[in-house]
Amino acid sequence: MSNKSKHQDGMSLISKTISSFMTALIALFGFYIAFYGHLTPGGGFAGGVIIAAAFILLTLSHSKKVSLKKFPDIIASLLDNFGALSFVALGLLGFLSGAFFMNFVQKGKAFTLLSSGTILLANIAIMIKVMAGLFAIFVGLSIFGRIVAEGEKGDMR
Amino acid sequence: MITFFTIMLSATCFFCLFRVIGGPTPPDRTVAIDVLGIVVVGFSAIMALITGHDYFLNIGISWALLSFIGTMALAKYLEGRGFDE
Amino acid sequence: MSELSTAAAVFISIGVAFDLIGGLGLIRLPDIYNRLQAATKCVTLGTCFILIGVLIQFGFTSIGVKAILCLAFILMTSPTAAHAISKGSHDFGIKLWEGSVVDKLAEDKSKE
Amino acid sequence: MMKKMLFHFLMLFGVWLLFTWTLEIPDVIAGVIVSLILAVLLNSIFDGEVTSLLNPVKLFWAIIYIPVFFYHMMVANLDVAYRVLNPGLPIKPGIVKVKTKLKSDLGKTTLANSITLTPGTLTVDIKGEYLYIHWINVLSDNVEEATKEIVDKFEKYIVRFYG
Repeated sequence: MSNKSKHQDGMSLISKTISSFMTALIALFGFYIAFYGHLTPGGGFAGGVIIAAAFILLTLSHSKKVSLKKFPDIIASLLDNFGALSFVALGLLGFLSGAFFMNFVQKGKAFTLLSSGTILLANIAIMIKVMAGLFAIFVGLSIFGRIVAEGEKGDMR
Repeated sequence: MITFFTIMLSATCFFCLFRVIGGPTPPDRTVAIDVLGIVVVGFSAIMALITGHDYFLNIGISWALLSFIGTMALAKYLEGRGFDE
Repeated sequence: MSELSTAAAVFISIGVAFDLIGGLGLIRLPDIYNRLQAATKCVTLGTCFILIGVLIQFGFTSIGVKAILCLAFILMTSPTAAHAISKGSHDFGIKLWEGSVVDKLAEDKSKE
Repeated sequence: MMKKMLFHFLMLFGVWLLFTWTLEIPDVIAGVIVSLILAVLLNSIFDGEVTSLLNPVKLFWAIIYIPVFFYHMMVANLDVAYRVLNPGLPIKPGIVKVKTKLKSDLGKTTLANSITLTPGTLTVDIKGEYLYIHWINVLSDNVEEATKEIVDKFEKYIVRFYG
């Protein structure tokens, strides 16, 4: 790690330029997969994984400085809890129509976005949870791996 | 006709797997994995052709994007640097 | 499945043939950089041809439009991935094949 | 700044419409919300130079570039296929250095990716205005001659839309 200062942050210019386009497109595709989970294969988990992968690409190609400015780890941990809580709240709201996780929203026209009642909301809650959780896991593992390798202590950022 | 396409693509996949198993160095394996990712997109296009459902191309798009991210991660590992710097 | 039109069949056959040639190149060529040459170029073009065949078969329906998007993503990502692997393997210390003529990058690296 | 964000938003929204391929009101509203979030969040890393394509003359040259590029790509693949299928394996590889006149990041990236997808050439590294290119059949290791052989046929088009 002695020649660390010689390196620029992140990967080469080409990777940076292309991933600055691709990050937004990949995240958009993840939202598409999560929102249409009731019509096509996929759903909240797969969409959340793809959105987290977009931010992982940003971390790889630029550096942790850039991606943690866009998606701070504090926000990630808050969103993680928020996703889990909103999923449980959705289940409890099912008691409005009789049972745990019962549908309480009007069903719309078939084969459109709003045709699934609470499934869409549940997918969004799972998406938020998985997205924040996976990104936090990636950042955490990359930090801990380096601490063990170098014997660094204290500086968690 | 479809059978012919499928056999040819399977042969390509086997060539890639040969390189994944027998590649002498880590970069060889990385190349083979990257190529395998693109061939799978071709497979999902063939599946969309057979069934006429559009969600097979969703699978293809997500496979292409995630295999790109995986390749970038492996390339950064080959450069000998941490994933987050 | 509806009947496969002739133009789509021709395009897909060309694409599949290019894929196979790419796979053969991956086996036959001697070192990592040459393999990247054969593999990324031939397989990318082959998959593009398959997707164009799908577009011709279905026209501008939801399948055809997704084929166009897939094509655009592949054309953007695949050369970038190839570049990243080749830079990574040069940094990893993989030497060129012994029949190679010149390596300006290694010369410039050793000068620094 | 606003122009860049608007361009980013419209690009994402267009891709969303292509993904869903429907014009139902809830789907379109969801698309607007998602694209707005992503455009505002990721605006600062987005390369603002793409907005030069809003100029019709530059857009015209960018569209002209696509068939040129596909022609070179086809030639490249037939060339590589010939080399792979020939039992004698007629290759003479090496890494050469070429120089580009392009200044912008996006122009350099377009050039490098075009080079990677065409005749027996692969961009290995990029440092300032020099590109290091792995060439499957080295004709000359001189910087000027290699530049003339590899770069010029793309550069004269790219310089007109990305400077």
